[in-house]
Amino acid sequence: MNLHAVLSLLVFSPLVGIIVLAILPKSQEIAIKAVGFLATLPPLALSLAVYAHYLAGKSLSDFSVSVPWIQFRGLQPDEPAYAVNYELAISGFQLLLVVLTSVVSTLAALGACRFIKKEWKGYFMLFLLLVTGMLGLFTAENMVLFFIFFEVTLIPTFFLIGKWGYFEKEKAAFSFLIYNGFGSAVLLIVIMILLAKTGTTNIVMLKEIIADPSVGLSADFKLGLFIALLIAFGVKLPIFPLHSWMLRVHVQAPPSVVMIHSGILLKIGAYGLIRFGMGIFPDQFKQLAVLLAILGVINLLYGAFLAFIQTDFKMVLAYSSISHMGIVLMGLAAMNEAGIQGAIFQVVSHGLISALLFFLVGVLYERTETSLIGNLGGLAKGMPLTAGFLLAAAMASLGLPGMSGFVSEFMAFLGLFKVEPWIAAVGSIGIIMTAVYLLRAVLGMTFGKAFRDFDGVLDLRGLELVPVLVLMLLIVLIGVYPSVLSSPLQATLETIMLGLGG
Amino acid sequence: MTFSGEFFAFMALALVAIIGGVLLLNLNKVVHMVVALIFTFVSIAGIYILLSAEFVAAVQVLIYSGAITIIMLFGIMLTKPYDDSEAKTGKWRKILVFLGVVGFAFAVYLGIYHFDIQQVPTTLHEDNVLQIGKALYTKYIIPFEFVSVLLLAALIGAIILAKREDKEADKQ
Amino acid sequence: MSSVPASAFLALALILFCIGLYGALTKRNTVIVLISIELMLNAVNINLVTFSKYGLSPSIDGQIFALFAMAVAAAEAAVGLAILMALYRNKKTVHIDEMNEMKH
Amino acid sequence: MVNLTKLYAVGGQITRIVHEWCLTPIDTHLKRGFDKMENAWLIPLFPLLSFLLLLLIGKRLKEASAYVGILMTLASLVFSILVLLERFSEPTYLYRFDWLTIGEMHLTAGFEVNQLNALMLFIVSLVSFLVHTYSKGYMHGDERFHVFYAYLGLFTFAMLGLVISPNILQTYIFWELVGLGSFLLIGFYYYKEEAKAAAKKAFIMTRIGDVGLLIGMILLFWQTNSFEYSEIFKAVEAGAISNTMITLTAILIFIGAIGKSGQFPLHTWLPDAMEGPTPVSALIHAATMVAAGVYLVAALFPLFLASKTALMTVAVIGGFTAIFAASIGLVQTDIKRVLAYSTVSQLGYMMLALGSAGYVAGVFHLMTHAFFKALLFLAAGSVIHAVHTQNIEEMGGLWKKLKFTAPLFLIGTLAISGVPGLSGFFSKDEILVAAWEGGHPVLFLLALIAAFMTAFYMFRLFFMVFTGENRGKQTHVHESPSTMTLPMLLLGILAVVAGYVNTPWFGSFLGDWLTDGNPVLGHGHIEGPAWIMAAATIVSLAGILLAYLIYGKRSIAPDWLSGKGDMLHTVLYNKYYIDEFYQMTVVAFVTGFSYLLRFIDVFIVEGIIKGVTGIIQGLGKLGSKMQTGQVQTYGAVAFVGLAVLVVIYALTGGYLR
Repeated sequence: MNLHAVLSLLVFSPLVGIIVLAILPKSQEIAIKAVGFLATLPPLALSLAVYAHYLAGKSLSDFSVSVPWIQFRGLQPDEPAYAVNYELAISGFQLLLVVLTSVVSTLAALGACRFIKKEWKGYFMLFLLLVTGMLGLFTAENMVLFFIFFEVTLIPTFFLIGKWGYFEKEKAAFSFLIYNGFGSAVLLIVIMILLAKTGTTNIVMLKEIIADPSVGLSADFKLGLFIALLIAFGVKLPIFPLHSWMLRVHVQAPPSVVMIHSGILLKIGAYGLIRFGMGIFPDQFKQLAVLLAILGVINLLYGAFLAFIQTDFKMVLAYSSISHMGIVLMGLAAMNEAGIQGAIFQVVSHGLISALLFFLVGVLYERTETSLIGNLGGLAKGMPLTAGFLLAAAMASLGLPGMSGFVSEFMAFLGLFKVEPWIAAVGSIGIIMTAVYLLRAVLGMTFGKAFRDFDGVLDLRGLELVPVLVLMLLIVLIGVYPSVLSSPLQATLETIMLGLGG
Repeated sequence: MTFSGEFFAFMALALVAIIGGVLLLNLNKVVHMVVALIFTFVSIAGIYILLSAEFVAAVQVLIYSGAITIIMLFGIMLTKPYDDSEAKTGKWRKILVFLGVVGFAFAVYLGIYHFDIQQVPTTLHEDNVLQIGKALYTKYIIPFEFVSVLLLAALIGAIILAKREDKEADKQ
Repeated sequence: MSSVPASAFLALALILFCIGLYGALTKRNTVIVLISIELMLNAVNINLVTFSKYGLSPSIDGQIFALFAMAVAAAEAAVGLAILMALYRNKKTVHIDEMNEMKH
Repeated sequence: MVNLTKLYAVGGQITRIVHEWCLTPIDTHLKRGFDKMENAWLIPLFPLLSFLLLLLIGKRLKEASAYVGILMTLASLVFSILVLLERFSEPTYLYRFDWLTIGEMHLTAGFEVNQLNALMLFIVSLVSFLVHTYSKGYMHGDERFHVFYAYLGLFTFAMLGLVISPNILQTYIFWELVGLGSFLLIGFYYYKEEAKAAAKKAFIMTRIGDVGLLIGMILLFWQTNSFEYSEIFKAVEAGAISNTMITLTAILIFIGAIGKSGQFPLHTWLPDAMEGPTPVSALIHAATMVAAGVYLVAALFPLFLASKTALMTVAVIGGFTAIFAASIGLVQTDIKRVLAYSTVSQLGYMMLALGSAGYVAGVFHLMTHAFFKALLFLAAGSVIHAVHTQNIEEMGGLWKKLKFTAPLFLIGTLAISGVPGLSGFFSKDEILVAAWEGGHPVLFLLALIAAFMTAFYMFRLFFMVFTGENRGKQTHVHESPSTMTLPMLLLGILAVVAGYVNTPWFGSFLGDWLTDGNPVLGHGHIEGPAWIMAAATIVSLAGILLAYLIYGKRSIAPDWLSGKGDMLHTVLYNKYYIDEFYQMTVVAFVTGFSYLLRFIDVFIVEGIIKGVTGIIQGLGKLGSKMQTGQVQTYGAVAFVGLAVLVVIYALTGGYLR
């Protein structure tokens, strides 16, 4: 088997599902759902196969593929040729994200079978396109390709939110598109400048060229590029004050889309910051590390305090996402192994946890038609399983040891305490606040007296248990045995640390 | 520089052409404008002859001075009554467009001014029609056929567009 | 050898083109606008024919192009006028500033 | 790759051990007497297994779930006893493996069986087993019976895991899990608003302490590059850490202990935690989890010893808490709350002991307290089970009706009051000696007063519940089933005899053993002046006497000093208004700050965005006005634009040249 084709296959296999769906008539509900779900399985199987390949001790570089794609010469004869190749590759870090993406996508597809009530055909076609985009951008090895896949994720998400969301879906979809469009425009500018100045967009080559002092890019220029990148990915992460779009999306989008959105799409910001920000501009990253740490703490506390007074559980989770992404920033700003590893762990862990939480919220909303904390209460009686998993997920989210949230939070703080103990100490208030707001919200819904009679509502059952159990198991697995994540990361970490010069 | 007859002919033709153009802009009556333009078209035919393009010159006279001008006159007649008053709000636009035109002319003139290509003796004037005919029916046969299709399409299109709709006709 | 330089022809074409352009952009009567466009086309034809004689490699092609341009111009004039007729019938005006159907 | 092989290795080892153990004939096991401390890691796994089993099939087992839980904790108990016996003769056993790799750093996990850990294993598994047994009777008829047992299993797992952790990180992990177990069990009656609030409060308040622990732990890590206790002690001994840093980290870690052990000012959650079922109060909020704070300080004792300030802090907080909580306990009317405040007070005692460098005294009291306080809670549970109220003003005269519970309760009361001959007497004496010898006369005095108060309020409780006439409306008062009384009996015996392992009279076996090989921890027994013991005895007897006079014989009116409605009584009854104080300061501040942030979010952040969108919309409207629909205008605009570009191009020769 030709290993070089594996990644392309992995990325584009969901497209097969789109083609099949295109042929199916609109009325075949079950067939459409089945195809939509099954089409997410090939990437899952392939990504697990890649992981197995890694576990077998073989090099991940076996999968790299590079095919000439676009080439053109400059105006002057002595100018170098500009080449944009079709380059896919995978490293340990990317592998984790790809596995995360394929797992969450499959589960979200399963969730969609339950949560989406109309026009399944269009939904699943867009959904599969989105999956392709996400897989592609995590494996793209050059920035142009990355950008293309980035845009591919943008458009389907826009329609998925705008068409299948709740009451204010249009507004949410437009804020999503405008903010992210702005971010991607900035990103495009950076990519174009880099291409014009260096003649390549290959990430590895860019890293070398930028680091090479003889190329003659001034420090200020690089700093400017880095800040632009920070803004581009800061929108996605999101960094305060670029976050308001994300709140609307989390509240208005259908649960299965929010699973993907909160679970993976937000992670693109972190991925970009690590891969491009830290990878290509290590010195500039260092320069702004303190600022990033402060931003991280602001995110953490801002999200936590605001989550504390929300009345809608979805809003609590949305602000909680902001808060948790603050930890990613803090970990990155620490610029040591512990911090970066913590940030990456947080990326994966929050992906799983928020997917789980939003799935549960989806179930809750479907049964009770509300997600207002004040309108719920005492759910543990009528829906013990849902309530139990909700509590467990909240525990994971607030960083209970034995679950993935703790390991990541712990490492991020461990890293930041080494370099910026005071900032980290302020940030640690966030740990308390996280517990406060999550317990307030979750206990408000599951414990106490029921606001109204929920006797008739059904608990989790049948296929609904699959995503919940799978996610829960993964969360616990990472929490108990974090080496499943940390060992693929070591090579990536080493490269990053080498770039950072320490 | 020698003042040959050709030069004088050019100067005269150019002068007539430009005067025709200026009159087009400045006359008040639409019919007069069109008539002024006939002068321009005819002088351009003369210019073509100076450029050893006798056949083009002939076609120019036939199509422009003849056909198009007549069509335009018919158009004017068919769209009566009309008032020739100029729009009151167009003053600023006129100035702007004028400045733009002047700027554009200036820029292009720079190009023309630097235009310097060695003249090469040509044989265009010998058997001009024959040459055109050969080229049209060999090298340019496909564009030529396309043009015929285009003209046909234009013909039909013009008829359909200009035809009175039946309902309207019934009413009147 | 001609005693009239190529740039003289080009300059003439430029002047006519500018006149046509100015007319096309400022005149209120649609018929005049159409005629101005014809004038611009003519200016271009002059250029084509000039280059056919004074270009880097003189050939008959320029003249052929001019002929094609004329054919297209004729078609354009016919269709344009037909459209004008149809418009006039509907709106009872030939003034271009009253034709703002595109504003929506 | 390394890690995968390691994973295989660890997994393989586990399977090998389990496999071998299973295959070995029973008699060989008996012969060997399970003499391997290496297998101590199995001890926490039994309750975990119980938790998982009950989670999966508990619903089907219904009340049979109890047997799973009891069996599993029994297994833990047996193993713990074996390990404890083993530890008497063998040196400390330590096993570690890499848990998480961060670049060059390898964080390990594993287990360690040293004296303290072995003792804690025994205490925890014993109390846990007894509570499991007891709960079978107490929780009988509850529809979430199996859930209760599952939670108990989870808690026991975490607690046992906590006490065999070889490093502070692992301790922290189980520390939090213990908190989870406590949280779940406090909130067991989830439909009660009070239980919900109490569970939330318990989790959050201990979490505040945990953050201190986390920070202290991380700071220590960056000083020593290790979470291992042994490494930390080595660094402390070698003087590799600056004094300030030692003090800072020790105090931060102590904050963790404050949270978990309900010390002032983070004590308010513990009395509220009594909303949970009573067996839970006995297990978690008396005997085991709340003692974890003491355990933590004890486990990190060398670190604390290295800093006078830190020790002093521990002692002061402990001493203050002891008397503070005791004073509140004087006037409470809820049977469980009285016990809860007594617990807080006793934990303060332990802290005071540790803070006065009395390592043995602290751990000793931890042990004896675990027994008699568990006994008291179980007995209280038995009373509640019988009369269905927790208000002692509605009880009375139960001595005759609860023939079995009452004497056991009396034993517990005597033990906690420090009546000579019972376990509490010896350990309390040890603490007083430690405080005196540690050079804290003021704290010593406080402790003495607290001892008096303890004796007083405990006997107040006893007399109000068991003597006099029945003030309640209960008609059908019955003794509890044997599943409940037997554990109490066992604890009662222990409450009496446990003290004799470390007495000034019969030798300080426990102390010698605990400090064996660790001279830094101090000696097994600190010789104190003989009058201290006498003073302690007098004080406790005085307390009992006063209580008897007021509540037993009723020769002194209960309000002789400060009756209901008096300021002193009101203040004490309302627990010094600490909750209200927090409500008004911390909670109000957090809420206010949140609303301030929301203001920022809604008006400033959104406002800026609205401003930007407004500008863009304005531009758009302007643009749409320019759209006149006249082709000629469009052409003119386009042409003028083109002309400008062309002119610029002509004049400058173009950009980039």
